[in-house]
Amino acid sequence: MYNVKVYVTYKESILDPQGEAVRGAVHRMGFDEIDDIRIGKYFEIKVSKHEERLVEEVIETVCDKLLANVVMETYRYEIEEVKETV
Amino acid sequence: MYNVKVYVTYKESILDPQGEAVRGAVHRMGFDEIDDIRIGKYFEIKVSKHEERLVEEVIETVCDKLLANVVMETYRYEIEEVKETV
Amino acid sequence: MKTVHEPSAEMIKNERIYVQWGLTDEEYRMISEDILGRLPNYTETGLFSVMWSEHCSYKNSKPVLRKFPTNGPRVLQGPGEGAGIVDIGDNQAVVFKAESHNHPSAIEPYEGAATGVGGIIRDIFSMGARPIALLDSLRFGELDNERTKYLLEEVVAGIGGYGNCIGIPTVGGEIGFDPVYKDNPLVNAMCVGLIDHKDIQKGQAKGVGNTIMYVGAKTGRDGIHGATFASEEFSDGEESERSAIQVGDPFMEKLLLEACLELIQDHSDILVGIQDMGAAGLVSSSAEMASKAGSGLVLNLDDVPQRETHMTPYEMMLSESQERMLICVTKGSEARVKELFSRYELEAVNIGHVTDDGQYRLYHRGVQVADLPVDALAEDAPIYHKEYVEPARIQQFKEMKAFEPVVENAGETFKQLLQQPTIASKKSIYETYDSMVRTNTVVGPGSDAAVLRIRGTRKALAMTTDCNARYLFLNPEMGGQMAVAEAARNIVASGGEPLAITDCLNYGNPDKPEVFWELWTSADGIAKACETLGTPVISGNVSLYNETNGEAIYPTPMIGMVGLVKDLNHVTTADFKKAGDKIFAIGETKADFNGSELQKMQLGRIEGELFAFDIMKEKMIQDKVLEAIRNGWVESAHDCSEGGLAVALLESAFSNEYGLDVKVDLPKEWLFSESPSRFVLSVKPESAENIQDLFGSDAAEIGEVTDTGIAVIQTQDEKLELNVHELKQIWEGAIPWLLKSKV
Amino acid sequence: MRFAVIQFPGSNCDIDLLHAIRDGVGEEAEYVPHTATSLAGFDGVLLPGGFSYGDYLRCGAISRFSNVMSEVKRFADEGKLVFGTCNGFQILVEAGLLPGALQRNKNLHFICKTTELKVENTNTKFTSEYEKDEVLTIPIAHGEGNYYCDDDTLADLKANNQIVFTYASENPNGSVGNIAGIINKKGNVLGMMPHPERAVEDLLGSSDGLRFFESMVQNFAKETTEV
Ligand SMILES: Nc1ncnc2c1ncn2[C@@H]1O[C@H](COP(=O)(O)OP(=O)(O)O)[C@@H](O)[C@H]1O
Ligand SMILES: [Mg+2]
Repeated sequence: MYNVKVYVTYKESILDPQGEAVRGAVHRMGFDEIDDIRIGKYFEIKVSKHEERLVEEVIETVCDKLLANVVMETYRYEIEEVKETV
Repeated sequence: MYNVKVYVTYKESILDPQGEAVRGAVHRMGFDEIDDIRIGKYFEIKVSKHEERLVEEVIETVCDKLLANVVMETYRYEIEEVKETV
Repeated sequence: MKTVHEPSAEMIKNERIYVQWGLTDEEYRMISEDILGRLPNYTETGLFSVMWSEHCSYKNSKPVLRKFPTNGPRVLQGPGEGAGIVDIGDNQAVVFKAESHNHPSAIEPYEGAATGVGGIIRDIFSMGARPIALLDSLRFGELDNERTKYLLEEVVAGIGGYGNCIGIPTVGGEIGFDPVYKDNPLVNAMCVGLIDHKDIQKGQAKGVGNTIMYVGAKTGRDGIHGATFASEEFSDGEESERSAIQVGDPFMEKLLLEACLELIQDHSDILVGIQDMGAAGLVSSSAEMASKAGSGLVLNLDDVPQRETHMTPYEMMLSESQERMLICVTKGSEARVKELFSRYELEAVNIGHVTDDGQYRLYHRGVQVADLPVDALAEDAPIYHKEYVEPARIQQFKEMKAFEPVVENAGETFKQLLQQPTIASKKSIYETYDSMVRTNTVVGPGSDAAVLRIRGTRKALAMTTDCNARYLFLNPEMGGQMAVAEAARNIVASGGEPLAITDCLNYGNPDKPEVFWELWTSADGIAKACETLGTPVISGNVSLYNETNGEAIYPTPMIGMVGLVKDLNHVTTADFKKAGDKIFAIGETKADFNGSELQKMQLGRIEGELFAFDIMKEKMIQDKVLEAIRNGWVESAHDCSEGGLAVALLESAFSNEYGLDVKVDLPKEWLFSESPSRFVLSVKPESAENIQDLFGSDAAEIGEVTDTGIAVIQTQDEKLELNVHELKQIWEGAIPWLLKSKV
Repeated sequence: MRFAVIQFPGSNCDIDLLHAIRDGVGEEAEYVPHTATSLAGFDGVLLPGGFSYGDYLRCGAISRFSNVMSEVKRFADEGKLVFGTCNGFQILVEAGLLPGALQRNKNLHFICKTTELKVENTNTKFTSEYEKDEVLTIPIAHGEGNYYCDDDTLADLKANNQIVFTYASENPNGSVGNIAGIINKKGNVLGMMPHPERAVEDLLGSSDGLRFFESMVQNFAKETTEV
């Protein structure tokens, strides 16, 4: 078993209207010290061991093809192996 | 300066239809070893030092009041101090 | 600080860098020798390359567009401004235009479609009009692969995402499927607005010393060279060239829309001109505003609001960041403008002023970075008269013998036909669009044309988009006529009188004489139909280079038409209203199968000579249908198109799940014939005689509406008895099923 | 009766509410901007549908911090009538004026269509003109109308008769208990996903929403004459 965490964020040059709107809101709440907010997606994925494939490959493919839209987003992930307690 | 990362996820008891849909899609891609996907939000926030307030307090308030809806979501955050290079 | 390395004027010339930007050697020579008398620098070369692209200059398509009739007694504004305007009486007018966003949508379907919608909305409110409705016309490949399904779902989500959020109802459109669109989907959006005559604006910058202000979103490096990009065809392996994807922010546009309308309606004393920043952003809008007014312009680029750091003049001028407008206001009124926009949480910034020397001058960090005659940018692009030649297929098609469908069991064929995605119900798609917001939608998606009432009057507007590109593939000229005729048929069936059209001319690479021939001859057809039907072309858009790996799409001139419903009592929908009403088939049914849905289904392709079409006859039939509706004789009206009489009859029965009992003196195959100029009407029994008298031999009373929920159709050789509910399930379920099914 | 129609940046059904009040029930209605710091002079407050702040982050999450929302709270505390439809409902929930939360529709799509609503409780100031269990034809148009609350809250809602509208036939968004609209315990704040203001003219398909606004007006009239 693996616990995988995937972080998908917009590329630097891409407009993030949502982040802009939230930044406006925290300023209206009075927190001017918040300079910048960028919003991304966060995935928690549970993966079982597969005889033939490496978990890295699977996650890489899934990120590239599905979880992130690579024309405008980038992704990174962390894979943690979990000891099965039977 | 601080770099803050906030993770907002649905509470365990809440159904995550979007996560379900993505899980269906990875299965259609042939990756049956992916057992579960939960989708959350991920924020990268830049905060300046403030004379009167602690960054922890600000982030706690912003999470609790704005970034997460505590009726259905939980949040956690990581705060990292960044050395100013002047 | 990062310094940006830009090639020198000499390097641009010697290494022919301009070629990568889409300028030819001859165009470059004209610029440096005839226009400037010196070599253009990096920024200047960039300005020319986008302004002289097909997308901005129409250099290849202008001779084609000249064929269109653009005038008429009601036309207040023809092509040449953000959108066209037609008078509808009472000092009101309707404003509309369509725009394509095919290439961006092929790359990033959600944002591509969303920003297409955002762009066309800006064209409407920049004229001073309140946008009241959106329509979308889409083409995709077959739904038999994941990529196409993804494209469809994301394009639809993008259109809904933008339109729903900004609060303009999406009330109609069309979607077709053919393999030629597989990697080159078509995403065309149309917006309709309503205006009081006094509010009509022009995109002009005049009056020496008047101020140029920039309002709306900040400028980033989005879609730089989007305009030239839209003018190039795709081939595999070119992905890396692309600049940042344009992301739409409908929330920002909603604020911009309201702020601009307030400026226009309440501050006409200070507003000189307004224009949206669309393709080729700041350069295109500013140069056009100055050129139209015969003025010059000075812009200070340091003042342009920027989202990213270290942007070069080239990048700022060419950026296609969304949700931005350029306005020209009288000198001294800047503070008023800033105050107005700040109430909408928007920035308004002075970025320059109007001069009288006809020069276009840009300054950056105190240095003059461009100094060009403004007309050279906006008007003096060369015009090309392309070669054209009839494609070989046309002759081959003429020599083929007419397609004869094989129909053993007409009921089965019918069920199959109802599942073809082009015919199947689009409900699962249009239900994701808010079609009712602003509570004026009398007839939403699902009937022929959409109808919106005009508050405070008894009038309404009918609107539709149409084009059967298969007919154009067989015969561009007649197909072009038929596209306009079909749009008009939809307007008439809804109780409207056709007013005018807009278009999106979607074609392949015009450098190929065969493709240019398609464009050239289909424009003849469109022009002819517009003249006959009295519907001038008041706006439009050209999208060329729709090819993938050398394969062109079908010639697809989307026609967007708006009609005037004189009285709300005339509003008519396609669905049967009452058991016992008599059903009439209007127009003549023949063995017209080449290019039909049935041919596509049975043969897997379309071919042969397109069947005959008579625009005069069409006009006569349409006039009579409208007359019958206005006389109050018609309970429902539906035009016959793809799938023929059979499909038209059942579509009329579906919404209330009525039955019908009809008898036609036709072979069963002909139920699916696509003969043009036909309608299905249902009328109260007491009006049947009136209908027969009005149409004479062009109308046949074929039966009546029943409440059995069974469609009984007796042909010469087979009697169909079909369960309407069951057929409706098939028809409505087809697209969701195709989208879900695994390949 | 004089209604305030609150305009948040990105509201887009504000005009529909204004017309429903002025043309539908013939009462007074005025727009009030989100920056307003007073609701003096109004007898009812209406929170419109739309996409306030683009619906960024979560629907209604940002709007609830606007100036006018403190006033709306005060207004509600005074026992005056507050109604939120669609995005307005989402704002009321985010602001804590109504319990629960709104999630994305179960099928993940925005849906605009006519639905059938059952009136569960006619004993409110918003629904007294309806018959109990009457089925109304009212449009919906939302992407996040999937009402959620935990079991305790649901039991509470039921016990206090706070569920005012449910979806009568098909549930379009997957809401708990088929909930379409709820009211607060005090009975003066109601939120619902469907749009009664889009159903006030037969020309546009239904006028079943008229009696919703008429109920508010009649109950207000009764109270003011009683006083
Ligand atoms: N196919 C066409 N038919 C008629 N008019 C057209 C057509 N294509 C473009 N036009 C007109 O030419 C003008 C410039 O079009 P376009 O560049 O698309 O506008 P914009 O600069 O607003 O994007 C517009 O007034 C448009 O209506
Ligand atoms: Mg434009």
